[in-house]
This record gives sequence, C-alpha cells and structure tokens, in this order.
Amino acid sequence: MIVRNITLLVVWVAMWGELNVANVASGVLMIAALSVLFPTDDRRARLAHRVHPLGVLRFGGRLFVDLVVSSWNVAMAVVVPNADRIHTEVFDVALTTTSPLVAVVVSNSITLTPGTMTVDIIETDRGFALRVHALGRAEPVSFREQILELERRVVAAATPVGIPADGARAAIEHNVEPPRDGSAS
Amino acid sequence: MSTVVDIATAALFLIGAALAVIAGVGLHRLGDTRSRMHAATKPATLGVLCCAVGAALQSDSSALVTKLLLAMALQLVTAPVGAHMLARSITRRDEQHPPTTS
Amino acid sequence: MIGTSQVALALLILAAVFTVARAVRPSSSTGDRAVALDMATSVIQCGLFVGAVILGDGILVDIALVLGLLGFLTSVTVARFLERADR
Amino acid sequence: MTALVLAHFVVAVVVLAFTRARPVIGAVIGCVLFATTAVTIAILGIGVDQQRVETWRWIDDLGLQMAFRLDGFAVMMVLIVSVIGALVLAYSIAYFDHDETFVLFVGLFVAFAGSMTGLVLSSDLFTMFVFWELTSVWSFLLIGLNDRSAQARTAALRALLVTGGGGLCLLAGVALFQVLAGTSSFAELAADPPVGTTATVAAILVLVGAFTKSAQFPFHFWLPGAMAAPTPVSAYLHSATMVKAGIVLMARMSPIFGDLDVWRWMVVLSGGTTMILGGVRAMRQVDAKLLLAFSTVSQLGFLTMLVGLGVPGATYAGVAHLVAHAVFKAGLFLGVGVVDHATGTRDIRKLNGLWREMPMVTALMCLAGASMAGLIPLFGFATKEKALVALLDADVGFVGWVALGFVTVGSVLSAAYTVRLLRGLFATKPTTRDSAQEHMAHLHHAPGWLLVGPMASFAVASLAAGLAAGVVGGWLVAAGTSLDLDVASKLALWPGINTALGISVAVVAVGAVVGWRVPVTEPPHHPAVSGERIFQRTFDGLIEGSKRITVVTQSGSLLAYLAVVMSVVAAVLGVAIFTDPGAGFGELVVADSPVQLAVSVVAIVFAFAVVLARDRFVSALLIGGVGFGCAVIFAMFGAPDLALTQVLVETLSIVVFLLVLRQMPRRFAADPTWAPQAIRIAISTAVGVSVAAFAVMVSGARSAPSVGEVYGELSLPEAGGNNIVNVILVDFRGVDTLGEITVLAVAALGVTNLVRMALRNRKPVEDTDSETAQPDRADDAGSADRSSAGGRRP
Amino acid sequence: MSASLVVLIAVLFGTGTYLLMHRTLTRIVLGVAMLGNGVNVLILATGGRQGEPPIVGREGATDPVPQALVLTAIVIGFAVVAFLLALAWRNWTISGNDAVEDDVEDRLIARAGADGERRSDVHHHEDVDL
Amino acid sequence: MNALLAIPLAVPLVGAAISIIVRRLTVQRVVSFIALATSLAASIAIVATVVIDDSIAVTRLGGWPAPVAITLVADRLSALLLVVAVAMVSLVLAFAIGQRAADERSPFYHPVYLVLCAGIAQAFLAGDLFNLFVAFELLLMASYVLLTLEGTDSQIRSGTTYVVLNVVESTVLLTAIGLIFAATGTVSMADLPARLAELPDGVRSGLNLLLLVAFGIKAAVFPLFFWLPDAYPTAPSSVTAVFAGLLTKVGVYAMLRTETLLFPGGHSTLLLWIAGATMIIGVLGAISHSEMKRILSFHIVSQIGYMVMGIGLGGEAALAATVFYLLHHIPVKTSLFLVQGIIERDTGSTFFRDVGGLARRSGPLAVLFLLPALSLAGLPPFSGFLAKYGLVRAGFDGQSYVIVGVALLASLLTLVSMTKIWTGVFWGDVHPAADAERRGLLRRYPLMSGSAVVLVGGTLAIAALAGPLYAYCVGAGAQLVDPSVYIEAVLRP
Amino acid sequence: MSRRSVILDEADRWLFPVIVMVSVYVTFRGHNAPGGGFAGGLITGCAFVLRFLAGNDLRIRRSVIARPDRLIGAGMLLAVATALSPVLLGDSLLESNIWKLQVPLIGEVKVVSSAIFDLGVYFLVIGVVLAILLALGTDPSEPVLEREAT
Ligand code: NA
Ligand code: NA
Repeated sequence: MIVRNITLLVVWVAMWGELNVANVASGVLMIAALSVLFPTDDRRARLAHRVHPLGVLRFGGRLFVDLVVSSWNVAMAVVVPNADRIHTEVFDVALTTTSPLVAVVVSNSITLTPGTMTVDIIETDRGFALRVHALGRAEPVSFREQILELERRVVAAATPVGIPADGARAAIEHNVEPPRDGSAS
Repeated sequence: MSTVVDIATAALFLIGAALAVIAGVGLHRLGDTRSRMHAATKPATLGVLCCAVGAALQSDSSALVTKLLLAMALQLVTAPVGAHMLARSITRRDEQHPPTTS
Repeated sequence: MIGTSQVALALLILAAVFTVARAVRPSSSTGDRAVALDMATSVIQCGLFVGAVILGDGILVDIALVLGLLGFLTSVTVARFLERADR
Repeated sequence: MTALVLAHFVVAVVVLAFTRARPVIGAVIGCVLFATTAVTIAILGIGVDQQRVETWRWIDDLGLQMAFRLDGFAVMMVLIVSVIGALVLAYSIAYFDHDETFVLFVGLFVAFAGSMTGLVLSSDLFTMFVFWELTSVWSFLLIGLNDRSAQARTAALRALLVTGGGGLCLLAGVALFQVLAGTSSFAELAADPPVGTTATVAAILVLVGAFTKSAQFPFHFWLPGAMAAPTPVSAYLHSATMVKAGIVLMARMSPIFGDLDVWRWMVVLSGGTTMILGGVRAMRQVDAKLLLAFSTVSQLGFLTMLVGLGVPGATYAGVAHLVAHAVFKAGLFLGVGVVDHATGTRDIRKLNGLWREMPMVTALMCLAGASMAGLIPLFGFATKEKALVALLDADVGFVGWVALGFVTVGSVLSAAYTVRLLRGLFATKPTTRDSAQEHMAHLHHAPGWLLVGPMASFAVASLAAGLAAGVVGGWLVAAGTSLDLDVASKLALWPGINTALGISVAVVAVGAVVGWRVPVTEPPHHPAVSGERIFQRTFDGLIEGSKRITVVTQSGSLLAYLAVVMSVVAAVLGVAIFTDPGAGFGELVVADSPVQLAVSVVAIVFAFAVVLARDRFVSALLIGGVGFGCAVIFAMFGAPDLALTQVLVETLSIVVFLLVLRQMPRRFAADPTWAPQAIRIAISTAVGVSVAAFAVMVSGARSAPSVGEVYGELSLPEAGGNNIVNVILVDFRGVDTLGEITVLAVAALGVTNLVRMALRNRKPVEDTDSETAQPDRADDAGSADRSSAGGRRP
Repeated sequence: MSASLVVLIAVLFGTGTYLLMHRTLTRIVLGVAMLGNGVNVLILATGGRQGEPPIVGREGATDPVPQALVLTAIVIGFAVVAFLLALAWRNWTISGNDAVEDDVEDRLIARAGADGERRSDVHHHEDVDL
Repeated sequence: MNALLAIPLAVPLVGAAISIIVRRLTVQRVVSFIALATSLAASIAIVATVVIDDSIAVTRLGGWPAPVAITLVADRLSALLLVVAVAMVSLVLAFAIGQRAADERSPFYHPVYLVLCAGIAQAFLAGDLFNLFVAFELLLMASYVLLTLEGTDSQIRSGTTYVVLNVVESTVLLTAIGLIFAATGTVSMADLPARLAELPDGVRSGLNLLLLVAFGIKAAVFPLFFWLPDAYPTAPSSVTAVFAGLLTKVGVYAMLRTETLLFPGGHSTLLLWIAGATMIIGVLGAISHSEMKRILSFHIVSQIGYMVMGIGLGGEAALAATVFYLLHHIPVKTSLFLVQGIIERDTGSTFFRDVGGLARRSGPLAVLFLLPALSLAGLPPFSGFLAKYGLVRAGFDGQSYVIVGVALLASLLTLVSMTKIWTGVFWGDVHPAADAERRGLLRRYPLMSGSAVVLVGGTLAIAALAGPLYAYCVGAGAQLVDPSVYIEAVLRP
Repeated sequence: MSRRSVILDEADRWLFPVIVMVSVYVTFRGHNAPGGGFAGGLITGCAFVLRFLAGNDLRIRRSVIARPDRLIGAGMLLAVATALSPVLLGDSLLESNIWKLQVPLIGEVKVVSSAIFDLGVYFLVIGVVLAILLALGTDPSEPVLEREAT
C-alpha cells in the first residue's frame, strides 16, 4: 500500500507540476479519500513488495534499451521483411514468481521487448505461465531463459515478501482469508 | 545550448514520426493480426516517448516537464495492457475456432 | 525547428494514413481495426506533442496525457467483447 | 329573459342529477318551468311599450355579445316553444312510461327548450348562432336516445353533420358581418345594411345555414331520418320548434336582404322544390310518422318561401302559418304517437278501420289534418289564404309568380297527403291480399288521458284559432311589426270571394282526389337519387378516402418519415441557396492547415467506411475513428476543451456501443428494400451538399462582431477564470450547462429504467417480492447491490 | 472558411442521413452519432476562425462561444446515443432483433384501406453470423 | 423579479434531484407536489406582474449585462403559457397518481416528470435561442423516458420512432441555431432581430426555413407530423395527456416567437399552406381510425394547423386569436386524454370494438367527454368556438378566405371524428366483456376523475371568462406584433 | 479458462486511482485551462469502465452514493443549489461569487462559486457513466430474450 500511495502522491504532484505544501497536502487528502471510497479490500492487497530503487532504475534502463531494440527489429521486419523476420511462433513460459504484480510487470515488459508479446497469462497451481507470441525466429531454450532473466530483474526491483505462493493464489481465487504469516505493508 | 536542444528535439521528433510511419506500414506488411500488433505496440510507443521527450526539451516550465514525464510513464504502463488484452482475445478465439481459411 | 516539426507532422500524417487504411480495409478483422484505432491514439499523441511545440501551447499536452491514459480502454473493450461476440 | 334561459339549463342539470329514480317528477318540474316561462314572457312582452333588452358583453375585442330582445315575434316564438313544450312533455310522461331513457329525455328536452328560447329571443346574429348550434347538439343526443339502434345513431349523426355544416356557413356569415359592419346585431345591420359582393356572400352563407336547419332542399334529407327519435322528440324538435329556427333566422334577415335577387331566387327555388319534393315523398310513405316528416319538409318549404321573400304581406302570412303549422303538426305527431302506442305500429298498411276503435282520436286527428289541408274554418285555411293573397299581391316580378306556382302545386300535395294520412290511419280499406290480414294491427289498450289530452289541445287550438282568425291575426301584427314589417291586412276567417279563394278551393278538391286515389298499400318507394343516399355516399367516401390518404401520409414506417423529413431539410436549404448564394463561396480556402486537410480526409474516409461496414462491432469502431478525427480538428482549431471532451465522449461511446452490440449478431441483416438505394443516396447527397453549401453561404454573411469578445473581456476580472470556454459553461451560460447535465441525468435514468423493466419481465417471481413491493422502492441499497455486486463480468 | 471542413461537413451530414434511413436501429444510432459530429464541426467551422485557444491573455484567440455551444451539444449527443442504444438493447431483448418495425395500427389501416394492394407486413430477422 | 422567473425552472429541478436520491414514493409525491405548487404560485405571480406592470418581465441570469447573459423573459404570451402548462402538469400528476400505474412502477417517474416540467417552463421563458434548444432537449429527453417508462413492446416500437424523429429534429434545430450564430455572432433573441435584418435575403430565408422545419417537426405540422400519431397512443394516458397538451404547443410557441420576433413577415403564405394541409390531413387521419387515443392524437395535428394559421395570418388580431387558441387547446386536449385514461383504466382498451355504451354506464363521464369534445370541434359556447371564431374573423379581416374555408371544413370534419368516438365508445351496446353492472365509474377513480373534472371545469371557465382572457391575449398579440417592446425590455441596461 | 485477466486486475489496481486523480486535476483546473467538471467526470467514468472491464466491483463504499442514481441526484442537487442560492439572497440565478480564503501554509486560495457548480457536474457525470455501465453491463450470458425470434 505504501508503495502505491507514494506512487500516487508522486503522480499527483507531477501533474500539478510543482512541489509545494498545497499540492502535497491536497495529494494526501486525495489519496486518503480514494482509500476510503475505494478500499482495495481484495486479499491481494496484503501482498507486499519491497522496492529497491536501484533495481528499479536498472530495470527501467534495460526496458528502454529493449524497447529501442525491439522497435528496430520490427522496423526491419517491416521495411526489409524476410522469412525469418516475419516468422511467428507461440511459446508457453512458466514463471517462478507467485506475485501477480511481478507477473504483470514481466508480461508488460515482454510486450515491449524485442520480438515478443504476451498474449495470455495463465494461472496454474504452481504460479503464472505466460503465453508469448514471438515475431522472428527464436530458439525455445534461450527464449525461455531470456524471459526468466527478465523476471529476475523485476524481482530485483520489487521483491515480493512474506506470502507463500499457494496461499496467495488461493486467496485470490477463492476469496478466503490467507494465512497470516507475513507482514502486510 | 539552445541550438543543441533544438537539434535534439528535431531529431527526436523525426525519429518519433518515422517510428510511427514504420508502425503504420507494419500494420499492412505483417502477416497476421498478432504480428501487426508488434508493430502497433513497440515502435508506436517508442515514437510517443520520443515526441514527448522532444517536447519536454523545448518546454520552459518544470510543470510541463513533469507532466510530460507522467505522460510517458502512463504510456509505458497502458500501451502493453491494451495490446495484451487484444492479443489474448485473438489467441483465445483462434484456439476455440481455428481459422479455416487464409 | 518549426520546419522540422512540420516535417515530423507530415510524417505523422503519413502514419495516420496507413493506420486509417488498416482500419477501413475491408479485409481487416475486427482485431486489426482495434489495433489500428489503438495505434491511431498513439499517432495523435505524437501529433499533440509536436503540435505543442509548434503552437507553443502546453494545453495540448494535457490532452495527450489523457489520451495516453485512456486510449487503451477502447482496445480492452473490444478485446473483452470480441471473444463472446464471435462465439 | 337571460334568467329564464339559464333556468332551463339549471333545471336540466337538476333533472339529470336528482330525478333518476323518479323521472316523472323531473317531467313535472319541466312542465312547470315551461308554464312559468310562457306566463312570464307574456307578462313581460305583451302590450308593453318598451321592449325589454338584455345584453351581456362576452368578448369585447371580437364584438361578441349575448343580446336578447323581447319583441312581438320573440314573444310569439317563446310562447310556441314553451306551450308546445309543456304539452309535449306532459304527453311524454305517458309515452315513455317506464323507459330507462326517460330521465335523459326530460333533461335533454328541457335543455333544448332553453336553447330554443334563447335562440328566438336573440337580437344578435351571433347570439342566435350560439343557441343555434346548441339546439343541433341536443337534437343529436335526442335522436340518438335509443343509442342501441344503428338506425338511430346514423340518423342522429346525419342530422348533426348537416345542421353543423350549415352552422359553419352561418358562422362564416356572422364573422363576415362582424368584419364588414362591425356588428352582428339585427337592428344595427338593418339600420345600416352592408353592401357589396362580400355582404351578399355573407347573406348567402347565412341563408344556407338557415336552409340546413329548416331542412330545405338540398339539405332536406336529414329530417325524415330524424324520425328515428321518439315521437315527442319528433313532434317538438323536428316539427314544431327546432326546424323553425331557420325560418326565424330568415324572418329576421329577409327584411334586410330580401330585396337581393340572389336571396329571393334561392329562397323561392329551394323552398319551392322542398315543398313539392316533400309533398311527393309524403305520398309514397306508409309509415305515418315518416309521412308526417315529409309533410313537415313540404310545409317548411312553404314557410321558407313566405318568410324569405322579403315581401311584408308574405312574411306576415309566413309568421301566421308558422304558428298554424306548429300547432297542427304537433297535434298530428302526437296523434300518430297515440296510435303507435295503442296498436304497436304506425304502418298504414297494417291499420284498418281504426276509427271504430278510437273515434275520439280520429276526430281530433281530422281536425288537425283539416288545418294542414287548409280547410275552412281551421286556422290553416286562414294562414294559407293569407299567403296566397300576399303572393298574388307581391310586386316582385317573375320570382313572385314562380313562388305562387310552387305554393299552388304544393298545396294540392298538402291536401293529398293529409287525406292519405287520415285514410291510412283510420279508414276501413279494402284489403287486397289475404296474407296482409293476419298482420293487421289492433288496439292493444286504450290511450290514457295524458296521451290524448295534449293532442286534443292542439287539435282544438287549430279550430279555435281558425274561428278566431281575426283576433289571432291581430295578436300576430305585433310579431310582424317587430320584424320591421308594414302589415297592411290582417288574417281573416272569411276573406271574401277572390282569386285566392278560388285557388284554395281547387287545390283542396284536386288534392283530396289525389290523396284518395293513391293506394296506401304500396311498399315505400326509395328514389334512385336522394339526398340521403348522396349524403351516405359522401360520408362513406369520406371515411374511405380518409383511410386512403392516411395510408399515404401515415405509413407507420420510420424510414419513410425520415426520408420525408430529410428531403424537406434539403429542399428548404436548396431554395435558400438558389435564392441568393451570397459571398461565402468566394472566401473559401482549401484548408486552414495541411493537418486539417489530412485529418478531414481521414474523418471522411472513416465516415464512408461506417456506411460500408457490414459488421456491428466494426461500424462502432469506425465511428469512433470519425470522432477522434473530429477531436483532432477541434484541437487544431483552437478548441482544446472540445478536443478533450470529444476524446472522452468518443471513448465512452465506443464502450457503450460495444456493451450493447456484443449481444447482437455481428453482421447487419440485409436491409429490406424500402426504396431504391438510389433514392436513399439522392436524399443523403442532397442533405449533405445543401447543408454544407448553406454553411458556406452563412459563414460569409457575418456582419457584426461575436458576443464572444465580451465574454473574453469579462472572464477573468468578473468571473475569475482564465479559460473563457469553461467560464462560459459554468457562469455566463451556466443555465445551459444545468440543462445539459440534467439531460444527461435523465438519459441515465432512462437507460437504467429500460434495463430494470427488462429484468423485471425476465424474473417475474423475484420481481413480486422485491421490485414492486413498497419497501424495496425505499432507500435500501438492495437493488443496487443485486445489480452491481459480483456479477458484473463482461 | 476552410473547404476541407466544408467537405467534411457535407460527408458527415450525407452519411449520417444515409445511415438514418435504415431499418436496423444500430445503423440509425450510427447515423445519429454521425450527424452529431457533423453539427459540431459545422458550428465550430462556421462560428469563427481558427486561432489560439480562448484563454485569457492569448492573442488571436478563436471565438469561445461556438466552443461552448458545441460542448453542450456533445454532451447532449452522448446522452441521446446512450439512450438510443438502450432502446436498441431493449428492442433486442423483446424481439430478438433491432429492426424498427412499422406501426401496427397504421398498417392495419393500410390493409383496410387498400386490401391486397400492398404487401403484408414483412418481419425482418437478422441472419446470425458464425 | 429575479427569483420569480427562476423558480419555475429551478425548483422542479431541485425536486427532481431530491426524488432521484430518495425513492420512497410518499416522499417523491410530496416533493413533486411542493415543487409544482411553488412553480404554479410563481407562474401566477409572473402573470400578475406582467399584467399589473403592463411590461415584460426579464431576468438576466448570473447578473451579467443583457447580451452576455442568458435572459429569462416573460411577456404576456410566455407568462400565460407558463401558468397553463404548470397547472396542466400539476393536474395530470394528480391524475397519474390516481391511475396507480406510472409512479408506482418506476421510481424514476417523478424526477423525470419534474424535469419535463422544468424543460417546458424553460422553453417558454428562454430569451436565448440556444437556451431554448437546451430546454427542448430537456423536455425531449424527459419525454423519451416517460414514453418508454414501462418498456413494453409497443412502447419501445413507437418510442423508437418518436425518439429518432425528435433527435433528427434536435439536429436540425441545432444546425439552425449554430448557423444563426455563424451569421450574426449572437444567440440572444433580443440581440438577434437587428443583426438578422442585415443579412442577405437568401441567408435569412434559409435560416428561417430551417428553424421552421425544426419547430414544425416538434409542433407536428404537415408534412412533418407523422411521429405524433404513432407515438402518443402507446404511452400511459397520464403521459400522453401531458404530451398532447403541451409538447407540440412548445413547438408552436417557438414558431410563434421566432416568426414574430426574429423573422417578422417571412413566409406567411407558406405557413398558410402548411396550416391548411395540417388541418385537413390531420383530421382525415382522425376520421380513418377506430381507436380513441389515435383519433385524439390525430386531432392534435389538425388543431396545430389552426395555430399555424394564426401565425401565418400575422397581425395583432390573428396572433391574439392564436394565443387564445393555445390557451384553450392545452386544457381541452389534456382533459380529453384524461377521460380516455379513465376509460382505459376501467375497460382496458379504447378500441371501438372493445368498448361501447359508456354513456349508459356513466352519464357524468359522458358529459366529461362531451364538453371538451364539443369545444375541440369548435361548437359554441365553448372555448374552442371562441378561439376558432377569433381566427376566422382575423382571416376575414386579412381577406384570406381560402384558409378560413379550409379551417371551417376541418372543423366540420373534426365534428365527424368526435361523433365517431361518441358513437363508438359512448353509444351502442355495452361490450359483452365489460361489466355492464359496474356503474359509478367516476366514483371508483376519485383522483383521476377529480383532476378531469377540475380540468373540464377550467375549460368552461375559459369560455365564461373569455372577455378578460381575450383582452389579455390581445395584449399578447400586440406585444408580438411589435418586437421592439421585447427587445427594449431585454436589452435595457 | 478464466475470463478474468491478471493484467487487467493489476492495471485496475494501479491505474484506477491514477485516473481518478487525473480527473480531479482536470476538474479543478478547468476554470483556467481545458477541463472542468464534465471532462473530469468522464475521466472518472473511464476509470469505472476499466474497473468494469476487469470484472471488478463497481461499488463506491459509502452508502450515500452507493447507487449511481444517488450520485446523479447529489451532483444535480449540488449544481442546482449552487445556481439557486443567490436567488435566496435576492440576486439572480447563477450569480457567481468569488471568495478569497487564507489557508495556513498554503496562502491565499481563490474559491469561485461556479467551481462548486462544476463539482456538481463532476459528480453527476460520474453517476451517469456508472448508471449506464451498470445497466447495459448486464451479463449477456444470462439470456434476456423475452420471446425467441421466430
Ligand atoms: Na402502436
Ligand atoms: Na363500440
């Protein structure tokens, strides 16, 4: 929650474009009102992540590079198409994380990175599996490795804490109280 | 200084616009809907970012800059969501009704 | 500066033409058209950023912000209903 | 006078409201009222130097007033109305017996009498018109008293429409007089008669009105039909009083317009034709009541000629004959009613030798009949004699001789149908067919005194007035004088031997023979061409034609409606454009900027794509494209607020479109061809081109600066905002915004309501215990919870 | 005035009109939306000249009044489209199609007025795709 | 003055907002009653002001100077129509509550009904063309919802026709207003006449015609009337009653206002042609049908023709007659629909094949029908006759003999169609399905009959008090003939 | 296969408040720059669309505005009351006022009465979008056809 609220405060102040008492105060009020009116009472809210600023920066930089590379690749596929470049394939990749946030960030990043696009996220008993659409020839093993590498980078930026995988998922899917053995932020 | 900034802006604008054109061409050149989504997502997003940065370089108020940064961040978050959902529905549909022709 | 921006605008118009063509081509699937509309919002955003510089007008940035924030909703809506509608 | 008239309406309401259980009481009250009226009017009006005048201003701006004057003619007419009314009402107590419609009859009867009293008292054409139309309404309701009978309904309708149509002519006449002379008062019109074509037209319109009411050819046909009404109604309305309204009107108007040639000829031709036609038709009837009806038509023609000719002597004779006719005809009608009541039939083929069984009635009927035939010493003889004298003396040229001819022939017929009536009802006739014998009607029960009494009064009155013709004629001079007549000679029982008497004798003799010779056993004759049929055919044609027209104008097809509306739009703009294209076209530039050009093209492409799309989803997306294109144009134009709002609205519109369309088939059905595609395209093109061209025209026409400039000056200092558009919306034109958001709110409520109704129809069981029940309507969030919680999964 | 906007206005009005003249309610709603766009562009394009946004202190600003009018019109247009779509939805739930049918009583009159001359009521059903 | 003119449009909106929030029926009813009573009181006060001061009441919203501010303007015409409308709306509400249908079935009836009332009030008071458009939208959207309130098959079908055609009407109106702004730079009705006068003929005539088309659809004149007879018969009677009485008259009002204030003297011949065709085609439609509500709906069309005739004739006398016609027609038409509603409530139908002999079952009901019916057919001494007479006289004054002839013919045909209802519903055999023994119809529905009785009494009162009322209308006509009075009153600093 | 999407779920969780904040921002600066209550309300409406598409609960957790029509009514009441309040003081409908308030730490805050009006517009529009979503979002998997097409 803290992460989210701070993010929101940053967004609010950024929108007004000036860091001053009025903007921060109104932002706090705004966020308080939002929490009251739209409480995230989903059990998911209890999932916490520890954010590592350095990891975030590293992830962001890498993401930007990936975006540039992928744009280049698509451009080549468009401008100078050949059989390899316009070949498509669908892979299923099982992630190791149990955090939906991590899974989502990974999935979104995949969409922005070279040659790949997440077409589905499947929740399995063991975690999340991504179905990825690849543009251009790819070798399955290294392809999976790339994605798991991406996941590691995301986890390094925001580490899920404290909640066993199955409990969280059970909580999400069946809306029951998850075991209280972790700290909630 | 301002010349450098101007040149940078010009370059970013041209790159951004060119990316948009490439994305547009990609919508036609690529073989199937999901491939075309690659074009619509990646170069287009980058194009938006380029243009936003270009505009930020030209702006003289911090307020505008933060707003542009915000716009960029939001673009990075929302663009893949839309693309993903579309791709997902197309994938699921194709799995349920395998295309018979073409 | 302004001149280059005009060129950029011209390129964006070209991009828009391609996008529109995808949207209206009879051979396009609904998904294609949704993709094209999604893409169109991106092109418009680019145009608004460039236009903000040409006109020296920060107001257009606000519109671009909102467009970036909400443009994906159309795609999501189409995606949501496409599966069912095609059943 | 006004009080008397109003008293009638009050009594009518009282009767209808309070004497339901004992209608006889109502009838008695009515009789008392009539008697009171007669006495009061006699006291107020007879032998008084100063004529009583009452005027009630109604609408000064239109010159409308209710004006009454108690002159001699009015006194005479009121006495006819109320005395005959009292007698007929008394008679009806016995006639209706225990009929459930009796109370309604009494109420309407009294109301009618009130209207008739008002009519005859009117000193203003407008006032007369008001009562005139009222009498038509009462007549309609009274003819339809037996509303279960289709014949009665049709007859009522016919009477109403004919007299109503005439009423409209009269109305037009009134309005024309008001415009021409600034008044519709008889006295003022007479004092300064309007002249000229328009005035003549007005007079003719008034005359036509009078013709319809008094059943003059070619409007005569409604009257016999009206005999579907109960006999008291026929006797009172359709013989004694209401049909005389036209005569009254002519009597008031002919001193003013009688010297117009067209007026005279119309009166003589129409009245004469009516007199002959009525007589001939009467000779063909076997229903005694119908026979009387046609005789009334004939007599009305006679009266029309006399009163309408505008010759003082004739008018005086007409007024006298009006009285005579009212008396003897009421008696005859009541007599037929007595026979009908006693035997159950009025068919003269089925009646034989009734004189033996009801000699008293026979005698009385013969008296009244003799008056109708014009036999001395009855009153009818004196009046007819006077009429012949007047016509012979009239110095109006050829038209006068034509009138005399009509009267002579008509009088022969009068004598003839009188004989036919009396013989048919009472005489012993040789029966030719055996089969007819068993259908012969016989007396069921003897008529009571209440039935015979009134009728006897009329018969005796006919005789008495005849014997005292000189005295009665003296009384009638007052009536004549009040009509602005110079009455030279009065009535007399024995006028001396002259041409008129010769004619009378011949007429009666010939008539009697004819009447005796025409067999009574013939089936009723239906002429091939009759007003009745023409009317019916016109009426049917009206209904049928209205259906045919309505099919065209009201096709029920939204498509056709829209096509018409859009064509009209294109047409009016086309007219404007071709009138004067203006300067706008010269000021056109290709585009304000290249981007604008490009985006316009994009939007145009999207628009055409929407038209061509065969898929619902796709068309919703494509129209989104049009919307986004417009948003860009707005942004370029200097309207960021618009662009922002447009983007948001377009996004939400697509969502709403898809929410709805997801449930429908993806593809549009082939639209059934309502019209050739070419027509659709032509209309659309016309609309598009004309609107755009007109827009160009208009844009070149601006001459004054926009109020927008003032808004700009006031915005920051006065309203505290920099964004002028927003300040306009929430401040300068805030009430527009208030309305606009309310529209939005109502639309949302409407959408919610439609879905609620659908869900309610879907789940009737759940519905009964939650939706319609009172508690749930109250402020529990239950329904909201049910509709919002959990289940919202697209 | 800009000719490209004039042509755009013509096309929006033309296509809007064309779409209106259909039996399918969806198309009619599309036509209404199209006409709405057409009117908005028309008011803006004829009401003033292109210029700067009307913010206090800006030179060469365009006339704010047409913008205020169009804003109101956009909102009302949205309300109308939403309600029409709800009508289409209800029509669909009732009859399984969204065709606008002719008025029953008018058709009866038509039949009574001219027996046999006109073809009888046509009921239209959508051919379901896929 | 400021408060007075604002109340009829603002107070119902407050009431609407409250009854959107609170769904409890009793609360909604009380709120509606208070809101309408307040509006009525304010409207009467407005009339009093207008008469006593012999002036035009103006309020400038937001306190801004005149051409900037949207003004609410009440001249004699507006004030009169306002009172009549609010009174009518209030009575029909009582009727609707008595009908036990509308407001118990949907919690949205009251708020939407109040919005309708506010929209009508705003339309009559608007001194600004665009504000008039917004008022139209307000009452139209409310009417869409009311018309489809029960969401039945027939309501949806005819509702669709109604909604689509009125949406098209709105589009045309908006186009016209937008173009008027484009040509003149203002939408203030007081500011417009001078600016419109400077326009070239083609432009002015086009703008005028475009407005006429829009208002013509709304007022249901030939050849744009067809939505009305299809749409009205399907709605609940309480809804139809208020629509029939008021909605088309708002269109007539707008036509009257714009033709006298903005485009004086324009297209009068065209208007007379339209008037004649509307009268005849409308009444022929009435004659062709065999259902009470349909016939009454077609009558509306026909009667609109008379009012358009008055506008087309122009001049003080004709306009006075038109105003009086409006005054008479609203309550008379409404009361006829109320009677229809009572019959429908009792028998479930007003098709002639399903009913009959009602005069025998309920004399008072028959009287309740007959009085307004005769009035509508233009028979003396009822108000309809006086109104018709005013028009006829004005027509003769202007030597427009043809249109007067057509009007009189239409009047006869109206009588024909009224007798069709009378013979079909009130005469004849009691339909076997009906419970012939159930008498005392009016006593069974006290609230419905009560409002009908009050209304019919009102129509009789109009005839009885025709002298002063007509004088008032003449004053209104004088104000309409001389636009400078209006303009000065609004633009006065 | 689940109809829900984890991605959309997360997007809703993170973007919903952002969108609402943007809407508030757009509403409040509408008086000086493009925006205003209407645009703001529509933006919040879009946030609810996102929430709806993610398959999440649309309720606002305060009973006063639990039902969208209450929100509509409240917004309408706020707007009309603001418009009508000057009438009670003898001014004309919609007469606007500007109040200048001194708020500690923040300084002078200018409050324009028309901003309150705009706030009413904002709430009303949110309510409208919600109402339409709730109504037309009725789950089509439950057939609502009353009679089958024949
Ligand atoms: Na119908
Ligand atoms: Na019947």
